[in-house]
Amino acid sequence: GTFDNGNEDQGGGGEGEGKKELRINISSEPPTLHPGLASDSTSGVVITHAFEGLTRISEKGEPQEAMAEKIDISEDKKTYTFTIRDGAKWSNGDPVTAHDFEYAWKWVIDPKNQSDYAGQIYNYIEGAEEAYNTPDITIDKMTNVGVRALDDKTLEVRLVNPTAYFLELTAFYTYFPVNSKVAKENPDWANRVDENYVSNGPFLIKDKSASITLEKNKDYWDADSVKLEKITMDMINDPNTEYQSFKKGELDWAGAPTSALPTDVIPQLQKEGSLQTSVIAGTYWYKFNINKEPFQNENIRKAFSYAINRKAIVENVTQGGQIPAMALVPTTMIEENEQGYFNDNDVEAAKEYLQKGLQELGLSDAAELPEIALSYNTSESHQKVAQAIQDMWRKNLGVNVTLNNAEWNVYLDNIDQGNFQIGRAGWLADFNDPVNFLEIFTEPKGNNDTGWTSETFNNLLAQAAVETDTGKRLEILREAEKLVIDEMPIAPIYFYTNNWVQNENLKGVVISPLGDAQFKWAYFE
Amino acid sequence: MQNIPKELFTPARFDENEAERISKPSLSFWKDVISRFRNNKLAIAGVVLLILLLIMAIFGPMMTPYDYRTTDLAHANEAPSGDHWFGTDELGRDVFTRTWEGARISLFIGLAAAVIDLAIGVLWGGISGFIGGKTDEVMMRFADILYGVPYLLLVILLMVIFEQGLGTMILAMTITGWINMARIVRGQVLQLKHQEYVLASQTLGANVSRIMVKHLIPNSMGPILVTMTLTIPNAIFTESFLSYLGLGVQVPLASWGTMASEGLPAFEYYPWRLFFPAILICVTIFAFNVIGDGLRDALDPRLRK
Amino acid sequence: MAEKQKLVEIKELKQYFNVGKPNMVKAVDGITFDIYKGETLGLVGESGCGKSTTGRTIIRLYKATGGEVLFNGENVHGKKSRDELKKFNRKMQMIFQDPYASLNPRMTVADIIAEGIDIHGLASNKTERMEKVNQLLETVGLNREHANRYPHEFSGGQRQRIGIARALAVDPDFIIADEPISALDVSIQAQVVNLMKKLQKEKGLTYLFIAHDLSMVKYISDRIGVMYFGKIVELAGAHELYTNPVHPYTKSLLSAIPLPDPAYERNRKRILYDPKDHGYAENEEVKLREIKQGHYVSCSEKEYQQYKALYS
Amino acid sequence: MEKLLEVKDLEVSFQTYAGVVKAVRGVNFDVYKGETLAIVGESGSGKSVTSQTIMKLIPMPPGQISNGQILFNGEDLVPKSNKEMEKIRGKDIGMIFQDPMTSLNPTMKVGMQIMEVLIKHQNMSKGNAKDRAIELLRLVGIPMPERRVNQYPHEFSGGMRQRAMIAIALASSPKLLIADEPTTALDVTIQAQILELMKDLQKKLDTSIIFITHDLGVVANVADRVAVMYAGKIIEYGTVDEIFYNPKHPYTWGLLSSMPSLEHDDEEELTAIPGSPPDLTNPPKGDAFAPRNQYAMKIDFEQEPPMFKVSDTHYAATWLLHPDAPKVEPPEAVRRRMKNFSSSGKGKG
Amino acid sequence: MAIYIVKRLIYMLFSLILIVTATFFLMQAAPGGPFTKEKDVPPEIEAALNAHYGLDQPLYKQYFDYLYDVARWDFGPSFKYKAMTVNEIINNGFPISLFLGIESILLAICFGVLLGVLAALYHNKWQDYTAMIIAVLGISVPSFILATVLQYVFAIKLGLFPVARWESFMHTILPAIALASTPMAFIARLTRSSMLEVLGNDYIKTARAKGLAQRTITIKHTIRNAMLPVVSYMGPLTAGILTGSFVIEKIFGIPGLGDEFVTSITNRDYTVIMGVTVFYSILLLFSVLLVDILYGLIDPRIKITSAKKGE
Ligand SMILES: Nc1ncnc2c1ncn2[C@@H]1O[C@H](COP(=O)(O)OP(=O)(O)OP(=O)(O)O)[C@@H](O)[C@H]1O
Ligand SMILES: Nc1ncnc2c1ncn2[C@@H]1O[C@H](COP(=O)(O)OP(=O)(O)OP(=O)(O)O)[C@@H](O)[C@H]1O
Ligand SMILES: [Mg+2]
Ligand SMILES: [Mg+2]
Repeated sequence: GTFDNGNEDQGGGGEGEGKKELRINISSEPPTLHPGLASDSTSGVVITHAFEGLTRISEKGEPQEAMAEKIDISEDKKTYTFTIRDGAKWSNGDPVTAHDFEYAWKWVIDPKNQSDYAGQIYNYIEGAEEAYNTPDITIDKMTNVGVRALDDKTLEVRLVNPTAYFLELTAFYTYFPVNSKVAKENPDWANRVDENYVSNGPFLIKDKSASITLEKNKDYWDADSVKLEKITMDMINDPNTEYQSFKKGELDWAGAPTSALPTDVIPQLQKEGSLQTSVIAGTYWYKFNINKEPFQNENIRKAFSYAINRKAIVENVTQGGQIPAMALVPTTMIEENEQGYFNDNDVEAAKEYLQKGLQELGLSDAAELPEIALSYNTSESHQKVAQAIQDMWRKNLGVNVTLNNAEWNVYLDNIDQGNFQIGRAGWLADFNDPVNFLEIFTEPKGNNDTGWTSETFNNLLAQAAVETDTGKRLEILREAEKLVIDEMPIAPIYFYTNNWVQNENLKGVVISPLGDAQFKWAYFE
Repeated sequence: MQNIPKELFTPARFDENEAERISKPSLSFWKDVISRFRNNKLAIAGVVLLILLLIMAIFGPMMTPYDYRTTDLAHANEAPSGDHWFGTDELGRDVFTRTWEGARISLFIGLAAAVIDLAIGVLWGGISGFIGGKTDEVMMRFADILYGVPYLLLVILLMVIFEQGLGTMILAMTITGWINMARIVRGQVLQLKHQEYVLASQTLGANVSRIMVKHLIPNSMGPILVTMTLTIPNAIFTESFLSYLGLGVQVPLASWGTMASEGLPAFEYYPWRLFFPAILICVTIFAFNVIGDGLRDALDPRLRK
Repeated sequence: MAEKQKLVEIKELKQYFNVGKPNMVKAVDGITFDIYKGETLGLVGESGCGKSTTGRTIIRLYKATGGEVLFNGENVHGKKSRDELKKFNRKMQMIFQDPYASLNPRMTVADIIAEGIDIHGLASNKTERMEKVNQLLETVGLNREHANRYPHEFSGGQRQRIGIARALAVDPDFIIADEPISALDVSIQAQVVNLMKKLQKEKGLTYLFIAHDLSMVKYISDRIGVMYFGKIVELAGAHELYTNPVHPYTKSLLSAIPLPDPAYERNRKRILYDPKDHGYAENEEVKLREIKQGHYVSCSEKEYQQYKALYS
Repeated sequence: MEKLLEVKDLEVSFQTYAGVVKAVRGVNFDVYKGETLAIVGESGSGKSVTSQTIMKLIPMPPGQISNGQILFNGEDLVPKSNKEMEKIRGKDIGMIFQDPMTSLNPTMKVGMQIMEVLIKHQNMSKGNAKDRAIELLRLVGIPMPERRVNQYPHEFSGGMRQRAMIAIALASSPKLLIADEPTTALDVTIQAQILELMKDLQKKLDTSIIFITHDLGVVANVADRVAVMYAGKIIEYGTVDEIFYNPKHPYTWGLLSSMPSLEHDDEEELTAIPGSPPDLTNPPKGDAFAPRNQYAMKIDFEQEPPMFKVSDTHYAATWLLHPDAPKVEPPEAVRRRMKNFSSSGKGKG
Repeated sequence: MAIYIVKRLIYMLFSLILIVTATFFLMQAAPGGPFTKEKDVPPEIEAALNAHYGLDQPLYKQYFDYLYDVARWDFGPSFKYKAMTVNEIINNGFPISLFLGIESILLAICFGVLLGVLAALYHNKWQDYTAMIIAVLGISVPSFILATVLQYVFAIKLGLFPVARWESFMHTILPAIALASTPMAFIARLTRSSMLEVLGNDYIKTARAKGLAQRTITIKHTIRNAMLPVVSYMGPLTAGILTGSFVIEKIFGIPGLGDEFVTSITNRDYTVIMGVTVFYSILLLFSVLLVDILYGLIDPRIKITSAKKGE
């Protein structure tokens, strides 16, 4: 999962009939163009178009065979055998082989290579975590790791647990292949865009300077589906400039996922009907520090959470079609969560809980509560939400909360140190499964800064991990979710949406449930 | 000429003391300055503007039934009207109330920063320039160094060390803000320290602080005033930057700087959110500039022969 | 004259600027003379010859490069402690050349005059301070009504008198007057000179009077020193110097003074001076020598003999 | 003799914060071809303003010529525009300013500052102008002019700078040279050199000179005629001998007696003029000098004295010359001078 | 002169070392590190990363290693942009910032001086007041607001210029104007006041007495002498503008060094922070020195070898 650090997700107009060139903005320089090193969405967008994994998320949002022509899954759902497609070629003409995948994955879990996303592989593949923790290990010595090229065309993968969403993972860039011949000869192959930068995706990176230029890969196995000849990715870091650029026709796309629309233009765009919105797998919430007064008290936490009018926030503050969240896991994963576990803006209940909580704390009035501060990292949208909620708490509960913002790193540091009472957080899924949201709360450390733990909750998650029946598994997970919402270590606010505007004639762009955009099938009418 | 009475040709009583009389009426320095200042229409306009601004900062927020923090999401981003004279902002708060509430902060910050920069800058530049030599070299190089260290880093560190609040913000603002003032004052002092009245004071046995306070500073007021009028807008916008980083004034409290910055992206649709704070900043700076010019002219000894 | 008491003794005083740099200036280059109690010693010479520097070095505005200054037998340049310095500052004062530049335009006359009183704590309270100021104002011929005015309201002569009052405030024994009248016009020059003479009589002051206007210098001084390029070339009684100038530079200087007498002016002949005319040999010792009692001339041994023969 | 310049009823005032300063209050004088007219007077009496008004160099605003005519070669300069004046300035009338330290542009080579005039008024080429500039520097007695043209003013001594100023003023051989206290800042030796130089050049070029100073010694040296100013008016004028040996105005008396002469007795007090000049924003009624005048009569506080004629060339504005006025004794120093006058018989009466 | 410059260079080296030191320790003291991520990085991975980049070494060692590298002009790899070295980042970003910087400095000087000169020549006339109002606007409207407004008016509404990016000269105009406005206003104020002072000087009267035309006087006699305070202001300004303005670069999508600098700080990209600081400080110190030398060229009286007057 990735925390959202404040880029608002929002989004159409424009001419350009029959155009073959797409111009988008990725906001900043991609930190890397190496699939094994990437750990951010900017690099991700470029790499997803320049490379291809065993699978690719299809127009329908599901993983689909890509480099793999055939996928066999064992009975226990722990062994996957992929057959590499004939005609899969690297841009230098080499065929893409199973060895390239084996090499690439092992390269990622080689601790020497400092891949931030090594966990994306070693959490799932047999023997990988051990290999990762072995000092001085090399790729050659990783014989116990559960990935093996049986021959040039066949890749066998053994997993630790049956992982329902593994084929989605193989569409993720950390699982992309690299040309092992080139990479072995030239370890820095990805540092520069030159003849050594070899890739296998629908587009090839031609130039990287003030912007990145990708051109259609003629040798791509599915080249017929690729209509665009060229994609230019600008690096404009200012949402407003991006939007203005779009209006002027200098861009075909503005907003999510690689940037954000300026909040203030969203209602206007909505009125015009050009705003594009899609719900994505992400939740925005406030976390309570249960080690700090007065939030050790569950009723106080509930009071604060119930007193929030989420609908008003979504409709008047964020305004991007977000969905009020009275649950933890986004609706893209659990549809029922549109209703949630409690009522939005339940001021009556909130007041009752407050009273109860105060009694438990031995206080008679809300004014006797200790000073309460709401912390958030610097961002315009967080600030607006915080102000609106602050005012709701004041009006509904009679509690005066001060606001406290800080620069991103300082904020993270404060949260890590438990230096907060209420803190803002947003969680965007990295894979499309409820576990991604629930596992946060297994330990009172790591990403769970609330300090909340529950044995029951942990048992439920353990059960779910080994459950192979999808329906049952979901039941267990929902039970765990309910537990979290009952004790309310966090107050969910809303589920994220992506908002953007795009050239009216642009069609065929695929937005995955996680919110990523793919232009492989895109074309201009 | 012919018919002049004879008695007029008798000697008048001559009094030496009378001759020493200065025929101009006695005006003290400040009275003189004030009368000179009062004749400067533009400067007076500046003072009037500033007083108006101050009055509005005090009473403005009381003139509406709204307060600066109560949100009214149903009436967000409304254009100026009889209900909301300056319109409403994105959370439906009254821009008029917030603008004058913000005036308190911005005017305070602007003045506080100017005054503190002035104090440090004058002290530093004055000592550096007056003592000269190695001291000067060391002090000026120190200023260069402070100027060279990335400001954002300094701010982040302050944010970690100190509690969030006005005090911290003013500290952050002045930590490098005084450098310009110091340079200017130093330049002035280098020129003034050879003036004979400074030498005279030295021969009387005056120490450095006396010379600074009595002679050098009062006579550097011109450039100091000009620099101060430039410090103020700087402070107003640095405040919004620092607040944004989390160092200063906390929302929902408003300031002109933050209101202008927040209104900026929306100015195409809701221009009033940018317009009112921005225009008031301009008016304030204009007022300070003309007052500064007027004061400088009024204080200029050369206009006073 | 010999029986007179020496108040200030200047010995081999040197003041170089920018020492060690290519643009070094030897503004004062080893001068020696005494100033007697109660006398006025005039110092004349062309612009830039080091007169002001001499005065300022004596009063310690500059740190001397070499030599010493004895005041009442004490070396003033050796003093270190604050208190000693302050005491010394009270005894020796200075009046400056420019009546416009030497008064802080932003202070009242009372504050200017009282500056020394404040620094040395000579008044115990406000009324005493004001009383002293008023007294000083009267001493210099101004009245108490002027106390609250600002320098710009005064004429040059009045300003110069304020400067004098400031110097007098600390009750000095010795005053260095650096061209106190050069910037004033004639009618006002007289005001200042008269006042200085009057004060000298009343308070027994000693003056070092620096100027380039020789007629006024002659009028006020008992003895006159003539400076040329950082050195004293001739030192004698005022009358003696005018009637018997010895050094060719002094002669040239005297011949250049224009007098307010058209008839005289029409016939005036100017004598030119060129230092090369001395024709000094490389190793000839040129120093101040007494050619007559109290009349010193900078000359070589050879010239000494000539001068002596001629003038005594 | 032919009149080169006639100044008639000139009045100049300045608008200031403190009020209107009437710096020049009705001044009349003439300058003849080839003569030197000296203007003397106290600081602030309007000498510089008068001279700068002739060139129309006073800042307007705040300055304003409220009345009068300035006839140069019979042509009135007052109504002339700035553009027209540019053709006269530097060409027909040259000017030397008081302070050589500040009157030269510190960032321009001295040669260039002279060449500018030549290029503007004589349409010379740069090369010619440079040669001429070198010649001019040599003319004013600056050694090694070839090298000096390329130096900056700060590399010149005070005397040399003043000579450079003179070179600029003389560059296009003006008919009238106005020298505003050209030697006040210089020491006597250099002053003497400059005065000799000016007289020398005047003889060669037959220039008329207006020489402003408050140093009577200098006046005695250079002037043919003298005008004495007080508080914005000429209060006495005459030939140099008349003014020095037969002064009539008490202010002139004061001026002359406040100078010590070399034979002056050192014990005797100098006769100073007490007090300070009047405030020109609000000139006193009657004779402006009256409050400082020990010979003042009641009428002095009532009415302004007209110009009384002493001789054809000598006029003075004092009620003492009125037939009804009591005879007064001038101060001792003046009486001594008068004695010289009559005894030496140099005066023309 | 040579001695003076050598002396100054030595001072500069000292200043530089102090700046580097201060920045180094400030940076280390700031919370977070280059590998602090939105999602908590597992401690093993963080340790491995730290070890790889030498961040596990004792601070003093890191410091001296760093100094050593700086001395060789090697700033190391960027922590965030894994494929790039800091030297590359500077080499890519600086020429762009330099171009924009020079353009806006020229704009600021030309228009600032022009306005200032007009204001002084027509002191207290409408020209003066107009210049004053422009200057006040320039001072009180910060560059980021002006940038957005310019963008809206000239790029969106009038379509005269491109909205953003760095492709042709047309792309540079709006950002240069936005960047130049405040310095221009300040230069105008400075020029006005020093022009007024210069115009009051005697040598201007001399020039008028020579019969020179007003234009000649202004160009040849006043402007140069009035430039000194402007030049002093140029020192820090040049360094600031040349290394790019964060806001302007951000708003106009310009890949310059200023944006890089600020981003590196928010990212805690240690090597980039240090590298850019070193680079920036050298520029700063050099421009301060250059200003002192320029003084001497503009005003022959100022001997830089003796006491430096008024910076
Ligand atoms: N602070 C200084 N630094 C360098 N040189 C100096 C300094 N002060 C004076 N000088 C030089 O020392 C020499 C003597 O100067 P001083 O002011 O004593 O002359 P002066 O005789 O008083 O001249 P004047 O009559 O013009 O006042 C001059 O050449 C001058 O340039
Ligand atoms: N620009 C001006 N603005 C206002 N008043 C002025 C201006 N120029 C001159 N004056 C006033 O005009 C009067 C005459 O001044 P002027 O300079 O002519 O005197 P001066 O006789 O030349 O004196 P000095 O001997 O000191 O040069 C003075 O009172 C002066 O203050
Ligand atoms: Mg001197
Ligand atoms: Mg004058």
